[in-house]
Amino acid sequence: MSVMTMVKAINNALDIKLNEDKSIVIYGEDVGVEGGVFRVTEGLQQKYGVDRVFDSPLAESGIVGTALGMAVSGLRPVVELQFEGFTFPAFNQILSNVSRMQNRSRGKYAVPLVIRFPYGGGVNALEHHSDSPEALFAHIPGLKVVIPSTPHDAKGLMISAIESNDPVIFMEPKRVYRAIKQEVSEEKFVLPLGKARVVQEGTDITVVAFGAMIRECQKAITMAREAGISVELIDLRSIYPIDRETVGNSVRKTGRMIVVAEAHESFSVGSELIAIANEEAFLYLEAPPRRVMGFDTIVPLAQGEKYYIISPDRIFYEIEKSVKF
Amino acid sequence: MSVMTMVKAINNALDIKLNEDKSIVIYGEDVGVEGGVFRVTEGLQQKYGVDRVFDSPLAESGIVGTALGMAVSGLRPVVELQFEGFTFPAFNQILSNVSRMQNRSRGKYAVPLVIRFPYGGGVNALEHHSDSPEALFAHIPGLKVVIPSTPHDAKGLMISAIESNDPVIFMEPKRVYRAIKQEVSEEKFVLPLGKARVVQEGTDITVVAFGAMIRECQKAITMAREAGISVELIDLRSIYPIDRETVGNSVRKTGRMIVVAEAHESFSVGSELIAIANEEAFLYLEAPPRRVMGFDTIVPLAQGEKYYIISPDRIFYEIEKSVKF
Amino acid sequence: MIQNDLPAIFRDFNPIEDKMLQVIDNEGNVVNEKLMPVLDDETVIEAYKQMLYERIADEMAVSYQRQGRMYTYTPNIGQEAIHIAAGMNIREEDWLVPAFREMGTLLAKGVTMKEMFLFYLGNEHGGSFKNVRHVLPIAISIGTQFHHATGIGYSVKYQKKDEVVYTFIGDGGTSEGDFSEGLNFAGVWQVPVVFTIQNNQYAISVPVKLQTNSINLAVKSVAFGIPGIKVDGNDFFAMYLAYKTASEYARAGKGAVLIEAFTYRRGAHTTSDDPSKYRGKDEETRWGLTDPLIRLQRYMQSKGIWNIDEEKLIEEYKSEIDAQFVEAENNKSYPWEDIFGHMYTDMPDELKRQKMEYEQFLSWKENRR
Amino acid sequence: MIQNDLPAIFRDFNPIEDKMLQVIDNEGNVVNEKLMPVLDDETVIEAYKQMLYERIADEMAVSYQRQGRMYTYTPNIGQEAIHIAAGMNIREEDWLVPAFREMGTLLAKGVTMKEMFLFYLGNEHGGSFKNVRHVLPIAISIGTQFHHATGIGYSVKYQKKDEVVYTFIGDGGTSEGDFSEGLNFAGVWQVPVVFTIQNNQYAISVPVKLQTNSINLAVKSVAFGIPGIKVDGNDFFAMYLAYKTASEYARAGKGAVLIEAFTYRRGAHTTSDDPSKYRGKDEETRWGLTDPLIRLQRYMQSKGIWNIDEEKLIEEYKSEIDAQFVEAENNKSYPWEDIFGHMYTDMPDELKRQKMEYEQFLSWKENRR
Amino acid sequence: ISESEDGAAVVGTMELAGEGSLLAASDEGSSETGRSDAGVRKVLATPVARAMAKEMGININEVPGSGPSGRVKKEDILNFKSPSAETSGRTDA
Ligand SMILES: Cc1ncc(C[n+]2csc(CCOP(=O)(O)OP(=O)(O)O)c2C)c(N)n1
Ligand SMILES: Cc1ncc(C[n+]2csc(CCOP(=O)(O)OP(=O)(O)O)c2C)c(N)n1
Ligand SMILES: [Mg+2]
Ligand SMILES: [Mg+2]
Ligand SMILES: [Mg+2]
Repeated sequence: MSVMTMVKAINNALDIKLNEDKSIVIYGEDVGVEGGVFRVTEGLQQKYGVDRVFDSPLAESGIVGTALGMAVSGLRPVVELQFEGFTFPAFNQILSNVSRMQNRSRGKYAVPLVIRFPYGGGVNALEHHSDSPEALFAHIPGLKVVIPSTPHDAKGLMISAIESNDPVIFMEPKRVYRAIKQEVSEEKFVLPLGKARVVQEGTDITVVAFGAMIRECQKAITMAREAGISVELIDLRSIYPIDRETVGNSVRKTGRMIVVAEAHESFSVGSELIAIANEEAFLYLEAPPRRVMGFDTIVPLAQGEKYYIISPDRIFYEIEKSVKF
Repeated sequence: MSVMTMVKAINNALDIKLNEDKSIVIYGEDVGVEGGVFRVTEGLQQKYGVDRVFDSPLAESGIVGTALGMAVSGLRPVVELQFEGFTFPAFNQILSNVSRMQNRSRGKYAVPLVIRFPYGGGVNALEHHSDSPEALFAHIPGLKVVIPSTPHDAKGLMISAIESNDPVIFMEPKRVYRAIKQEVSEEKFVLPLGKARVVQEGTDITVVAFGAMIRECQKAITMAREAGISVELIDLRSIYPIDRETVGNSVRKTGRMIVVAEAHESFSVGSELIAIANEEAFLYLEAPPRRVMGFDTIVPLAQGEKYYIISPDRIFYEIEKSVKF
Repeated sequence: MIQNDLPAIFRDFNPIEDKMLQVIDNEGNVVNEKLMPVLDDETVIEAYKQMLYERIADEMAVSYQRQGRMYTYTPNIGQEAIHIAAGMNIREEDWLVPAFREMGTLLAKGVTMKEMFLFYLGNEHGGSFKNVRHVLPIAISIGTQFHHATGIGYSVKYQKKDEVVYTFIGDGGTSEGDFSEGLNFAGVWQVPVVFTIQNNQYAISVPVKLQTNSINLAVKSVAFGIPGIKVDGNDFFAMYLAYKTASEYARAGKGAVLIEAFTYRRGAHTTSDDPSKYRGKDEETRWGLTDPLIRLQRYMQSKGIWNIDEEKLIEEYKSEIDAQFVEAENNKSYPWEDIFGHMYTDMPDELKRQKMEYEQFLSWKENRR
Repeated sequence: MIQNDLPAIFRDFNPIEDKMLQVIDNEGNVVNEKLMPVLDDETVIEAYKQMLYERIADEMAVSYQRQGRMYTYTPNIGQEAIHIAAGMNIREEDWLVPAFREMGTLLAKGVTMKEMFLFYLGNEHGGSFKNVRHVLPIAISIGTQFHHATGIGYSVKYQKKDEVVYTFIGDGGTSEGDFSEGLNFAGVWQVPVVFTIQNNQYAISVPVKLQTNSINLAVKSVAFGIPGIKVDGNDFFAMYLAYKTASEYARAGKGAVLIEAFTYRRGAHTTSDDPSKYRGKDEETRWGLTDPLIRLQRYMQSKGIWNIDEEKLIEEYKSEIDAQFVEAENNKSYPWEDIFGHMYTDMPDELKRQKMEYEQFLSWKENRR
Repeated sequence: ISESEDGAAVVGTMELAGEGSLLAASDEGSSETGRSDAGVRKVLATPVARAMAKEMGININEVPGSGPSGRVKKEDILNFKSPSAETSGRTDA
């Protein structure tokens, strides 16, 4: 075991896989000498050489499109897009080809490709550096979409993502990158894709969240406990496939649910979870499941971001409202 | 009045606006001499000249990106993207700039831009020609997303879209293009964006749909009537802003809702409408609101499409299930 | 930067000077003797036969579509020299990353007309090209294939394999960002990829001059530091030479090459297109004189190696192709489960649930009868 | 195709031959007398002052950031000659479509340091450039601005206005699809746009040679049929001449121009970047000798027109800039309603509802105290 | 405004792990822990039925459900005559 930030844990996962499988290559903007603008790939080029860990030209469509070419011809690329806001030049390659090649070729060409990038707000950034576009990827059939919330999960999920023969969108909550540390095994281990984690059991209400919002929810849960409310917290981990079983079980038990996420609330993961709660636990519902999410606005720059971002007291406010409903 | 297909009605709307406002220009792939692959812009280049109606190079990012430039400098472009599947090369321009320029410039640069394209299945097409990506656009704050279901609506909504100072994604159900005709006024008229239409009133269940699914729903409603079920049908018309008032009122009345749409069900307009039904009519719900939508699969080619596409009997099946719940 | 030891044709037909590589003229006369590729007569005859086969297959496909027996089809008429010249150079282990208008090259890789027909009859199994080695499905989203080819090129190089990647795009496709990005990556990575622009003068209805202001399309290679050459795409020998030179260059580890094949789309864009809307008959007639089959035929006749009973051959091809079409047409099996079965290598629970719910609906429907 | 009556510099400094336009050398000596733009002494001095102002403003911004008084900042150090040469050519009615590293040109258009500071203090009102005419906000999504500039160029042409559009990109940005697409549209449409590549040798940590294999960046213009020229970006006179020639060409209705300004990013990519990770001190020192301010200063000194008390000027600038910073820093007003207020020209009901619900939360929070 | 950090985040300020930001280690991954979901035993009811029961002062647990799996529907509440509800005699009805 060793104390790791999420940055370190992902770096460690990449290191383990690079070491064990020669078909893995890593590239993207500034991932080589620089080790990535967040240092997630630090030291890997030095260790594995420029053929396996390298800087690409500045073109996201190119990064993803060439990675698809590699993935159908014997390699297992893990590419970095520098920020969530710069995934969109690659959106056509992702939606039109990466997600579809397996189906289009009727299984002849699987696409073992991981597209990883930092996402989310709370770091006082410029525009395009604070967004949470998970719903856009989750709506695209053929992809898996994964979001870890802790160093441990990041490592186990990343190794699973790399070992998956299907393309995985791996979104890393940049706010968490260095904000928490955890003892993480240095050995290889995997966590299943598509399975949520019950972070904490409770009986009065289910809170579903993921990524950086898990910590905010935990703070709100402390407030709730003081108010005598027992909260069950679920960390979704996988956005697609979504773990409707775990969510359904929990809501059947508690009868209440709120979803906490940074993204714009309309047409979001929150919407999907409310649909799931209805489908799986309708007859147990004691209050309307609700979204505690970002507004349908551009995420503001630093001075305005505090209004946009979900605070623990706003989560508590919604928990209380639901329980008192 | 004159009998029009949807193609003709949109052509007529464009004609009226071109005639009345010199700042309007129309361009895209094959919209000039050819009049568009579906003939929506037929005759307009001849009438208004190559400076106002013209063929662009084959590059969707370029079409939308240049249109944004025009929109902030005095023109009101209406651009055509050839099929929904080819909107994605332009996704970055749409998400990163078109939807954001108004906010980024704090109102200095409004973006009076209409991006129109045919979408949806049921026409035995190749891949990328049968998709329904409305949820992807609707999740992007700063856009309006409009889908007509009839020639009359197409005309009125198109004129409103062009007159809107905000960017509008205008999705045209290609399956309906020539499939129905309607008496439509040749005069100018507008229909408000953001307002749904109650196509038919009913008391037992609310069916929410849009685009090509309206006709399929109407067929299912005939079946339901024979089974003694009274259905209220809502044509959403606007996906964003979504008309939660009309939906809420209806579901409060009927206690039941299904959403019928062609898109993949996960993270969809269906999910959003279920969330809205919960928020607006929770205490009136007698059965879980449900999605009758496409699977999370690639829309199959012609031979397999019949399994994917929503048929009237499948809608009826779900209506009955909900009412019997 | 491009290496100095470029093969002579890249220097002699520098696209900056807007030159075009040609070996035979419209009458089949050799106009550039020293560039004539060394091919034995059988090979030349074989090339003609393959071009003829593609032509016939195309014409039949168009007529099946007209008969309402097949969905929209994309004919190749006029571009056969390119496809067969590429096909005769591409080896089993080489990769083909097609756009959507190079049927002859697909056939050379072993794809059958039955598969092509199945695809245009709306069955994915036809378009998967599952039975041939190293062929990707056709790329409908224009331009995207350039990146795939470059990525495969990287794989090949990384794995030190002796493989070359062939990819195609249309003149219209050169406007897409991915065209430029793909060539740029290929230039930096020096991958063994032969890029072909089939400049058939139109993107649906849009002529090249509305597509770009560059003097020709081969010259775009300059922007990405790879050698480029403009070739008479209706001249089988010129195309053959270009592919031979380019693939040797690529296999020698020198990097990618861009070929502009200057040709003409003699047919409609697809069976639902009507070219008379946007181009004149005289233009079509003029280009008709450059038809690659006629030129090669004339060459063979003047060389005295034309020994083909063409009528008979055409009949043979027709019945063979028709048999394949009928087979494809009779393939009525499309199990509904198939639409769920290929989305992932292991089906996620969400899809299993959707499949199960659909099955419930199907049995409800069955019971209602 | 490009018209034949190209201004001489485009022929004499043809990027195909990898030539670079230069007027003065590192010592400030005129090396190309006949190209020396005709500028009176005051103008030259004014240019120097503006470059100095940008330099000082930059250094101060970096130090505010280091003091923890401002968020991440993107310095311009070393690239001032480009910005000020452009700034001296751009007229009030001309359009500026910036990337994110041309502060001097923004200042020339009338943007204030207070606004710049406000932006880097995390307030959108600073970045809107609302108070100046025909300036777009900075483009963070690299490459996208090329299309905006081309579209504005179309507007200008369509509306028959006498306006030129200036836009910028970095060397890294040339790899993005939108770079090529934008130039291609501009070529076909022949719009009055002056495109500048600021080739400062790096995209964050990635050197140009990993960005493209082309002999230089100006040569990319060939692919799109527009004239291109490589210019010493640290030579104010060369840049001035290039902009003057290009803008006259554009205004004459002849179309777009691509300028590669060959320069060096002397500072870090942003205040959170550490260049020592990826480049050596000696390289930095070598490029330091080409610094545009030093060169212009030497020129003025040798010409005997250097009459500036630089120390005093710097103090003046510093206190003026600091006053602007303090003003920006003291602007604490950011009403929460603002985040809803600019999304649409008329606020949709969905947003009104979200705003109202947030207000309810705020009052609950208020009441809890 | 903020602490800086050792990375090269191109923009923004990153929170750094400080006191109290050490998460407990997880042993998940090495052996998958199966979860049981016993204890879900609640009355099944549609939201409208719950709402009406509450409105009418009816303890929904006492209402026999007529729907599939004994779910309580709107009609069940309407048809339900509970002694407790009668005696409580709501005045605002
Ligand atoms: C990204 C994208 N945009 C639009 C289309 C629609 N489309 C299909 S073929 C075509 C024209 C292609 O022209 P060209 O590249 O010259 O190839 P050709 O058809 O002439 O072989 C268009 C616009 C598409 N398939 N993909
Ligand atoms: C589409 C996109 N991808 C990635 C980034 C992140 N990023 C910001 S600046 C930069 C490097 C830009 O290099 P260059 O174009 O040379 O401009 P310079 O910074 O040198 O002025 C990168 C990769 C971005 N802003 N936009
Ligand atoms: Mg979505
Ligand atoms: Mg073409
Ligand atoms: Mg740079």
